[in-house]
Formats: sequence, structure tokens, C-alpha cells
Amino acid sequence: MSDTETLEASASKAKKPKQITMVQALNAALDEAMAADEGVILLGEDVGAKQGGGVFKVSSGLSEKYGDHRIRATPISEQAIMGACVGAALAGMRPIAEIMLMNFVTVAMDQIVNHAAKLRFMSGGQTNVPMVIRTTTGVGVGFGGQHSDMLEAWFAHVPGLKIVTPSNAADAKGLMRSAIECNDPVIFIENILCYGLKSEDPGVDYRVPLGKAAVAREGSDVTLITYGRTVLDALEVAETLAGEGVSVEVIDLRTIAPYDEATVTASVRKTGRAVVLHEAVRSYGTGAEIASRLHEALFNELKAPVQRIGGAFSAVPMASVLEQAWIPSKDEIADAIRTTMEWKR
Amino acid sequence: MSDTETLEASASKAKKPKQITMVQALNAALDEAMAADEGVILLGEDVGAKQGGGVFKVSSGLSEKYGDHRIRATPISEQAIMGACVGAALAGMRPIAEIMLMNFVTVAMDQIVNHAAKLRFMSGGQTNVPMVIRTTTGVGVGFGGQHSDMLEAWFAHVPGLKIVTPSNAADAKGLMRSAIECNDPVIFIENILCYGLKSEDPGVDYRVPLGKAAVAREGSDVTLITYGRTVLDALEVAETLAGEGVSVEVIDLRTIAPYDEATVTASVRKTGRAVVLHEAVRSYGTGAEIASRLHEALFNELKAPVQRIGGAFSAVPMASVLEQAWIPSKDEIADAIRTTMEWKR
Amino acid sequence: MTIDREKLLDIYTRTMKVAGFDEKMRSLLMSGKLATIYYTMRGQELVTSAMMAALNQDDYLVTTYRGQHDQIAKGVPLDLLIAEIAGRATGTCKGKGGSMHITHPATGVMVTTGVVGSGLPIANGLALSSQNKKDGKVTVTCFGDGATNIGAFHEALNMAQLYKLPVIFLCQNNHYGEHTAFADHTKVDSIVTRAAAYGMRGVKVDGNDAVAMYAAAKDAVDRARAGEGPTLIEAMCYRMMGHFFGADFSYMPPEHIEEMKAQDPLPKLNALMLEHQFPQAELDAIVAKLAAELDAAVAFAFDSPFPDADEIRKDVFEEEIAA
Amino acid sequence: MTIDREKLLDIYTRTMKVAGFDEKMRSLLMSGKLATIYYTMRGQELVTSAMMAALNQDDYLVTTYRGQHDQIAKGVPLDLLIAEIAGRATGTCKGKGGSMHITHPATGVMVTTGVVGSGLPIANGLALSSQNKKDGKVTVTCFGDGATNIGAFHEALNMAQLYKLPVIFLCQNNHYGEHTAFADHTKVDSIVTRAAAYGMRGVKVDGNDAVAMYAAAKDAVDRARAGEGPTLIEAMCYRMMGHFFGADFSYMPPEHIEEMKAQDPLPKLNALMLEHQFPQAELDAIVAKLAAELDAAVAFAFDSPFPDADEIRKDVFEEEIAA
Ligand SMILES: Cc1ncc(C[n+]2csc(CCOP(=O)(O)OP(=O)(O)O)c2C)c(N)n1
Ligand SMILES: Cc1ncc(C[n+]2csc(CCOP(=O)(O)OP(=O)(O)O)c2C)c(N)n1
Ligand SMILES: [Mg+2]
Ligand SMILES: [Mg+2]
Repeated sequence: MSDTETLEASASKAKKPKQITMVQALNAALDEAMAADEGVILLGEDVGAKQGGGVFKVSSGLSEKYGDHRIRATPISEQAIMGACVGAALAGMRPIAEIMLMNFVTVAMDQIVNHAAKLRFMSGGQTNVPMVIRTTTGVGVGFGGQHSDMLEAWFAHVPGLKIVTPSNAADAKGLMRSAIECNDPVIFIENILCYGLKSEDPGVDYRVPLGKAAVAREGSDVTLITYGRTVLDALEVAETLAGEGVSVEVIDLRTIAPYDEATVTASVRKTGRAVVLHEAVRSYGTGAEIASRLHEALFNELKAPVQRIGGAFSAVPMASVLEQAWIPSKDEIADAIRTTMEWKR
Repeated sequence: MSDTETLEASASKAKKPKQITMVQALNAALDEAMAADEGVILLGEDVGAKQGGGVFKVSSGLSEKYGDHRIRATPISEQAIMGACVGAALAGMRPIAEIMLMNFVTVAMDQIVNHAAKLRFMSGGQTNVPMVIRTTTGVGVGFGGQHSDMLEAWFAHVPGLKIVTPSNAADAKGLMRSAIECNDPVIFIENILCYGLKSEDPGVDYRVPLGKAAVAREGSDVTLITYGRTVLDALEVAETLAGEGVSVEVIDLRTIAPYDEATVTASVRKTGRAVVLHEAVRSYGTGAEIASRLHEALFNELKAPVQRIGGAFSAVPMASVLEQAWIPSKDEIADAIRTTMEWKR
Repeated sequence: MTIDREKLLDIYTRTMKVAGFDEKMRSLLMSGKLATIYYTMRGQELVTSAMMAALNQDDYLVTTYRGQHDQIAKGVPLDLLIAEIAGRATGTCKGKGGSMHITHPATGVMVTTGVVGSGLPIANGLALSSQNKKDGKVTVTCFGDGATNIGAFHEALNMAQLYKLPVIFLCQNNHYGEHTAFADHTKVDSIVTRAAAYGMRGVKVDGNDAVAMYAAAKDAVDRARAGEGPTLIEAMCYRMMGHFFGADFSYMPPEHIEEMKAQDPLPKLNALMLEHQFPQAELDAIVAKLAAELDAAVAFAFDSPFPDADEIRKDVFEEEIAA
Repeated sequence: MTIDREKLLDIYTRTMKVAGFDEKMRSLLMSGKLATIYYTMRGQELVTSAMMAALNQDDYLVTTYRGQHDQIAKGVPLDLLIAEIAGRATGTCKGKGGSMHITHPATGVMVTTGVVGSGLPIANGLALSSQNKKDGKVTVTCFGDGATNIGAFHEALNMAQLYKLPVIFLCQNNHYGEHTAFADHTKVDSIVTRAAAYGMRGVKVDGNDAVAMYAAAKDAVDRARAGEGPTLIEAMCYRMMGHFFGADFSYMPPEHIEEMKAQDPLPKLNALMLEHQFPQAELDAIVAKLAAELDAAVAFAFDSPFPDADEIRKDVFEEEIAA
């Protein structure tokens, strides 16, 4: 679905031998997982060879290799896709549901929230739902109000779900393998604008554990906590502020749930200042929980209140000028950091 | 659906002449609104006379009075109910969708989030969606994992939605009238355990404005912010703590969105301490946003970090002993207040 | 249609087990010894006994809040079931699920859902797993007439037929969805006509006729097992009481009440047994044996401890949640 | 079937307006003058022109991302439409909606949705309002073949028939849902067979045959207006390009491509016009006039200002959001 190369340039200029894009990384992770375990299957719209391997080509080549029984192209029936994955997972398989764009989870929330998330608990641990829900979204490609939302905060509020969102190709590969091997349901959020990003290929059977944040850049003055596409913005802003003498530590959560509280709290204890950044609507977003936990844990140590940056409080507008006004800008991020630095307690 | 008298006793012992229950208050508000405006209609399962006026009897007597075209008993088709209300609202009516229990909004999220909430914005203000989504829920009646969830935090994260939740019968009446008259979509959350609560009848054409919190009890040491059924717990705990010499101000938000930041901030500026309480799962709940806003606005003035109390991080269990362990207890609330009072900054 | 005597006895036994259980539950609730939400299946006992008699123990079942008859007929032990309903640590689900969420994989009961229609897509997934693994299992999912108007029903039937899954959609058409009569929730005369909308095989059957119901069930199971795909069975029956225990059902017109009383499956089945030369004494002995088993199960349940409060931190994820 | 010449001319004019628009959009996108997601309706122009020619301007329309033909045929002014697609402040929706979310109440275009199937329940609500108000309006909702497998379709059709709403479900069966061929998303031969599952009237028609398509549309509109309830129309047509502009469609088999070329509605309609004694010169003059109108609309759009950034605080609620 359109040009996904937008951010590629900024990510990797030099052509190294084993560079792969995030789409290739995800494809490889699926391929390896399917080769390793025949319980791994994929259900989604257009995912088969007959349909060209998916709208974003993430499943390209897989049905040729593993057959139509393991790569199942589905009707446009998200509840049926999700339910089929819940059922297959209960029977011991490791299904992956592909929801073409994140806004369409709204037609399948019942299966995710009332069923996938709760069946282990409601059955007293007799059953479990080892499934992955892959979906993509992202603001900045002009897809407008019904194709751009970031809804991770909803899922984070639901006990029983894990949430993963990679910011680079290598992590995408390693996190996908871990997500598929997880014995609980995982929401795996891809960002359309990151699909073309390249990393050095981490090789076969690479894993990134769930629940472990990465320190994407070390710093000592302030901690900038984020995940997904905005990690790129965060790194750029950190570079800019380094020029102003501010040392920014950037944390890439990688998994939103479980939340790596240890890593984040340790960083903020060190810096004494924190800013949380996400593309999702700021209000009632994940940033609110992260900021609250930091205030609760480090109230006496914080040199300034934790700042939050996120999307504006409206539907995502279509016109490019409005869409850009909607997204948290690098200036906004930099200003929040400056405010934090200048705070007098 | 079962005994809703549970909390009645604690609310009002003395029988005054014009006492009404929350169910009666809601029924009266619907009745008055329907009499005043023939654009007001109600769609939901079992809401007609033929079905006994609804499972909780909130629409009792209305189809007899206004006919089957205005009180429409529907099939079990929440997407169709919600969509029909969106469409009727676009055509200038003021429809009310009844979703029997809040967990069933999960099958209708697309209509609520992608459509009701966004159509005013996406149409550039050409259309609007003046509808009310009534639903009920509540922990403590043994309905288990799929019939007890409080999902207001999801809706608060969606620009374009208003959210109302009354804690008493009089407010229920006044808020319902305001919700029906609102030109934007309103989620109106009723608590099953409050249906039997009695208030003095506020009379005909009573209104409580949206976006205005109530100070349910004045106090000077700490502000306890809550809404819905837990207002009753808050008031009890405030009474207990008064005995310990702690003066608790209790704020009943009444509308979660718009959030009455002015009232809450002013109270916390006065007391210097705050605890946020809700029945919904604590993590990523509305308490996180409220606490974050307080930390942002009053960081230097706060004498202690804002504490949050909410439901446990699991599905709501069915066994009564587990359900009670799940709900925030009065002891937990009192302890949080004590912690806040004893905090040394 | 005929039925062999052994199978008939099997169906009789399952039916009477359900009937005894239901009566006991209602008396426990009535007396206040038990306080929980309970959806009685009085009137629907036979439909499911005949269906489950056509399955193997390891075949899968997905049912609803009103599925206690389905679960018992499928084989869930009464003691664990009643303990679960009574919220005890010894229940099938440690008291976490309750009557609306019974799970018991040992007898193939994989999901009991409280959300109307949501079981159907999940049943497809179980069947899809059997298709991929070639394990020969069949999945049955039970639901009501009201459920056939919800989106999940539609999506699930279309997908099941598209993939030719070994799944049986058993609609227990009891004429009501909560307080709403069948004719007030759809303009179609019969649910089974919907099968055609998916190119699916559909069978309408009198669910109170043991011979016909078993034949329809058996046929659907055989076809599913043979890889011939899904069947929608519409089994006509009656919900002889309110939507849940204690609920008013004054909205049912007197003619309907007359009609349903005439179709009560329990006396009809007893008559059929006599017709098939089972002596009443033999039948009574079965019922007596079941009653003893039931009493023991109730005693087990009520003697069992309540779960520990820290169970709310277990089974959320594989790993326990920190206190 | 016959059609009067005036109506035929009306249909021709609407069709050529759509066709000219679509060609212009594709050339603007191709040349890079416009950058947006655009779902071309090449091949489906006639279906909708004939449908809209049977409606009044104040009848309601609910359509999809691929609905620019529906909107134009319904009457949305080209200048406002193109300005919207180009993200300008003068667009129908001030640039907030874009091609997937065109709204224009003045011509009855109430919702354009980007979520498959979601327009159908909303259409019911518009129709329900007309039924209650007795305003005599009819609501049409357009959707694709792929949309008929989603839950909202099912719920909406059942409710529409139950309430006998004045609504028309126009399925533009273009044989594909994104990359998935019709035969790969359902096992039913034809969407119209689904009407029976709701007791609804269903009509299958060749959407490239102007006379038949108009007759089917007119009949459905007349019935809806007369209070005789809803109709499901399955209009057979082809999506002659990829799912959206620029998308690959190599997955379409060559036979399908041949078949669809032979059914191209534009040459077919031209031939029909000649058959009905419209001189080619008159037709060409119409097309030339439409082209001039289109050029002016494009100029208007591109000369228009972009919206102000603070528009993101407006139209979220009735009251503006504080900065
Ligand atoms: C999605 C959803 N909507 C509404 C309900 C409330 N509800 C519970 S049972 C029921 C009636 C179901 O009727 P039917 O499918 O005929 O099953 P029966 O109860 O007759 O066995 C309803 C509306 C629900 N559980 N789920
Ligand atoms: C609920 C939902 N699922 C998936 C999509 C992605 N999607 C957009 S268009 C489309 C195909 C729709 O096919 P059809 O209904 O035949 O309409 P057509 O595009 O052919 O006009 C899909 C799957 C969506 N928009 N909404
Ligand atoms: Mg029923
Ligand atoms: Mg199509």
C-alpha cells in the first residue's frame, strides 16, 4: 500500500552487505517461525500467493512455501479471523492474525478483549491463547481519520494482553519471533512509515525478549521515553540538543506491555527528568500511565514534572498540512525537553 | 437483571415524600425528553412493552406512550443498533442506543470510534452526531469476566466523545437530559449497583450540565477524585478519616469527558494532596491521565505524589471472594489517603 | 428413522443427568443456598444430549452462558461443574469463570462464552486446527436463535464453508432471545434458510424428537469427520422458563406457554423409552443413580474451599503478576 | 425493457462526468501534481449513474472510499470534491476528510466511510429517520462484493427488513475485494442469494446495461418510497484497474482481464446512445462541456488555500478545543 521508503533514507545511507528492511525482517521472522513449528499459521486478508502476498507484502512467498492451509487468505471478516485464531490457539497452534490496519481492530475488539485476553484467566489456567495479532498503522501518509489511529493504550488497559512495537528492522525480526513463541496473546503493532527502514540483518533465529526496553542512546540530563516510529524523531532531537549541551537518554520501550519499569525507572532516577513521547493521542495515552508511575516512584527525586508529548486531540486529518500539525513535531519534543531542563523546583 | 437494591440502604434510610431510584430517574429523563422532542428515539434489545420494557426496566412504559417507531426493540445486533443511531443522528434526530452491558460495546467499537466520534471532524463540521450511548456495568454482582468491565478510559482516549457517569439518581436524571441535548455523541455509563439508589426527585426538566464536577464533600487536607459507584465508597472513607482528623474533599466528576480540570485543580491546589479512585482497572485507566495532569499543573505545590486506586490487573473473577479482592476496597482507599498525608517531600 | 437401543439409552441417561442437575440448581438457588446467575435450560435438555451422543469425548465443544446442558451432556464432571458455579477453588476454573465461562478441556469443552455469537468464530479455529493437524476431531458450537442476527454468526458461517471446516453450528432455536420473540427479531421464518446464504448444508429438526435429532446430529458429525464440511442444524425447542433463573417471563403469550408444555422433551423421551421396551423401573433406577451422583457432587462443591484472594494475580499471563 | 430518452441522456451525462473526473484524477496523480490515496472506479461508472438517476437530490447516500462516482453522480460539485481530495480549505470537508470521507449534505451525501461494511448500518439510521419523519426520502448505500462477508452487512440487512426501512443496498460486485477474487471469499455464487436470508427482496442485474440497471434502481426506489421496504441490488461490474491508483493487479488472471474489457461500460453506453438516435456530435458536445467544467474545478481546487493548522481544534466537538 504505497511508498514505504519515506524514512529509509534517514535510517541508513550507506549500503552494507546484509541490510534488510522491516518488511523483509518480518517476512523472515514469519518464515523461520513457520519452518520451525508447523503450528504457526497466518490468517488475514490478501495474505496468499494468489493475492500477491499481502497488501504490504509481509507474507510474500510464504503460501508458496507452506501452503494454503497455513497461510490462509480470508474474507473481509475480522471477527472471524480473530476468532479463528483464538480457537486455533486454544487447540495448541500458534496462529497469527493479520489486521490490515489498526483501525479495523474496532470490529474485532470482542474477540481480543473478551476472549483472547481473558480465556487463560477465566478457565483458571486450563487453556491459553498463544496468538499474535499483527497490525499496522501510522500518521504521516495521508490515510486520514479511519486509517491512522494508534490504539495501544486501549490494549494496555486490558489485563492479559502483551503489546509489542518495533522501531527498527532488527528488533522487528527478534520481537516477532518472541511474540510467536509467547504463550499469551500479543498485539504486534507495525508502523507503515517504518516498513522501509533498514537494519543490518541480525541473522537467523534472532530473538529480542518481550518486556525489555532498549537504551537507544545514552544520556545523563533527561530521559526521553518512546516506542515505534517516534524513536527516530527522539534520536534526532537528542542529537540537536546535544549541540545545546543537553544530554538526552532515549529509551525505546519495544514492548509496551509488559512495561519495562526497571529500565525506565533506573534511567529517570539517574537523570532526574523525563519526557514521554508517542504518536497516539496524548490524552489518556500510554504516556499518562508511564508519567504516573514515574511520579509515584520518584516523586522526591524528580527535578521537574514528567512531560508528555503525543498526537493532537482530534481525528487524524487528511490534508497534509493538518496531518503534520497533528503529529508531535520535533520542535515540540525539543521544547518539552528544554522546559524540563529549565524547571525550578 | 437481578437485585439492584444492594446500595440503596446505605444511600437513604429515611423515606422522604419524593424519593426516586436511579432507574426511575433515568426513565423519567427519557420520558421528559421524548415528550419534548419527537426526534428523541431509543433503540436497544428488549426495550419495548412487548419485551417488558428492558431487562433493567429503564424504558418501562415508554413504548406504550410513544409507540414502536420511537422505542425500537432490536435484534441482537449491536453494530446495527449503533449504526442506526449514527445515521438517525446525522439526519437530525437525537437517538439513544442502549447497549445492554458495557462489555458488548466491543462488538460496536467501529461505529462509535471510527464513525460517531469522527464524523463531525471528518466532514469539516457539515454533519454532527447528537446521540447518546447508554450502557451499564459494574463489579460486585458476580457477573464475571465478560459482564463487568469499565471501559471509560478507552472512550476518553478518543477525540469526539463525551463521557458521563452519574453516582446518584438526581444526577442521573439531570445528566441524561443534558446528554440527550448535547450535539455530540455521549457515552452514558450506568452502574448496575447504583440502579436502586434513591435521591430526592429533582423535579421535571432538571438539568446537570456536562463538564461540571460536583464537590460531594468539602475538605481541606486531601482531594479524593472519583466518579460513579465509588463516590459512595469515597464518602464513607471520608467519614472514617474525619474521625482520624483528616479532612477529605470528595470530588464526583460526573462527566469524565469533558474533564472539569478547573474544579479538580482548584481543589488540589487548596489541599496539596490528591488520590484518584475508580472501579476500572488501575493501569492505563482514567486515573493515570488525571494524576498526570495534576502533576503537570501543580508539581511544585503538591505535598505528595498523586495516588491512584483502581481495579486489579486481571479479568473480573466470578467467585465472590475473588471479585471482592479485585475491587478497590475502602481500606485500600483509606490507606492511600494516609500514605499521602504522611508523605515527606 | 430408527435408533439403536443402546444409543437411545445413552441419550436418555445424558438427558436425565441434565434434567436432574437443572432441577437441583434451581432448588439451591430458590432456597438461597446458592447465589449466582444461572440460565436454566429447562426444555432444551434433549437437543444437546442427542447431539453430544453423536460425538467422541475428545471432539470439541464451544457453548454459551446457557450451556450447562451442553457441558454435562459432553461429559464435564458434575462435581467440578457445580464447584465452579458455586465459586469454589475446586471448580473447573478455580472459581474464576463461573457458570458463564465453564472450560474443561479433558472433555473437549474449550470455551463457554457470555457474549452472544462469539463462540462461532472460535469454533472455526478449533476446527481449522483439526483440519490442519488431521486429528479427525469435530467441533460443535451451540447458540440460540437470537445469536443468528449478530455479525459474528455471519462471518463464521461464511468462513467455515469457504474452508470446509469440520464444524457443526447447532442453533438451539428456543423461540426467544431474552425477552424478544423470534418473529420480532428477524423476518425470516427459519434460521436454517440462512445456510443457503453461505452455500452451507442446513438441517431443521425437531429438537424434542430424540430419533430425528440424533439422526441429524450423527449425519452432520459423519460428514464433518469425512471432510465434507460444516452443517447448520436448527433444532427447534422451547425455553420453558425465564431468560435466567428468577427472571420474569410474563411477556410470553399463553398460547406459547401451552405449545411449549405440550412439547416438553422429558415426558416425550420417557414415552419413547417405554415404546422401545425399556421398563420404567430400569429408567427409574438410572434416575436414582444419577440423583445419588448429583448429591455427592453438590456435597463436594459445598465442602470445597473458596479460592485464595491471590488467585487474581495468577493465570492473567503464564507468569504470575507481582503482588 | 425500455427507457425514455431524457433519462438515458441524464445517465449518459452523469456517467461521462464520472469518467472524465476519474481520468483527470489519474493523470494528476500520474504526473505528481496530486499525491493522495485514490481508489479509481474505472469500470463502475454506469452502475452508479443509473442508480443516482433514479433518486432525488435530497435522497440520502452513504458510500465508501471508492465512492467518488457515487458522489459525482449524486451531484456533489466537482470543484468542492476535487478541492477536498487535494486537501484544501475550500473542499467539501475543509480538507479534513479527504477522498475516503467525502460528505456533502446539500446533495444528500451523508457519509463516506473507509471501513468496509460500516456504511450499511448507518444507512439504516438515515432511512429510519425518514420512516419516522415521513419525509419520503430514500437512502441508498453502496458497497462492494467483499463487504458482504462482514458482520455489519448481516446485521444491517436483517434490521432493515425487520423495520421495513426505505433503504437500498447497492452491492457493486466488481469481482474483487482488494486482491481477493469473489470465488475466494465466499462459496455462494451470487450475493443476491443472501437477500433471502433476511426475507428481503433481491435483484441481480448487469450493471453495465444502462436500461436494466436503471429499471432495477427505479423499481427499488419506487418500492422504498411506497413503504414496501428495502431491496438488495447486486450490480455486476468490473474494477478495471488495481485496488487503488498505482496498485499492482497482476493477480488478476488474463481471462478476467479479457472479460472485463469486453464489458467496459463506456463504449457500451456510447453504442446504446447511438442506438437511441443520439448523434455522436451531441454526445461529444456534452463531453466537451463536462471537460471544461472539470478543468475549472481543478483550477479552483489548486488555486485554493490549504487549511489553517488550528483547524485541528475545530469540529472535534461543537465547541472549539482550547489551544
Ligand atoms: C453481544 C451481546 N449482546 C447482548 C447480550 C445480552 N444477552 C445475553 S443472552 C441474550 C439473548 C440470546 O438469545 P439466544 O441467542 O436466542 O440464546 P438463548 O438465551 O435463547 O439461549 C442477550 C441479548 C450478550 N450477552 N451479548
Ligand atoms: C473492516 C475493514 N477491513 C479491511 C479493510 C481494508 N480494505 C479496504 S477496501 C477492501 C476491499 C473491499 O472490497 P469490496 O467490498 O469488494 O469493495 P471494492 O474495493 O471492490 O469496491 C479492504 C479489505 C477495511 N477498509 N475495513
Ligand atoms: Mg433463544
Ligand atoms: Mg469488490
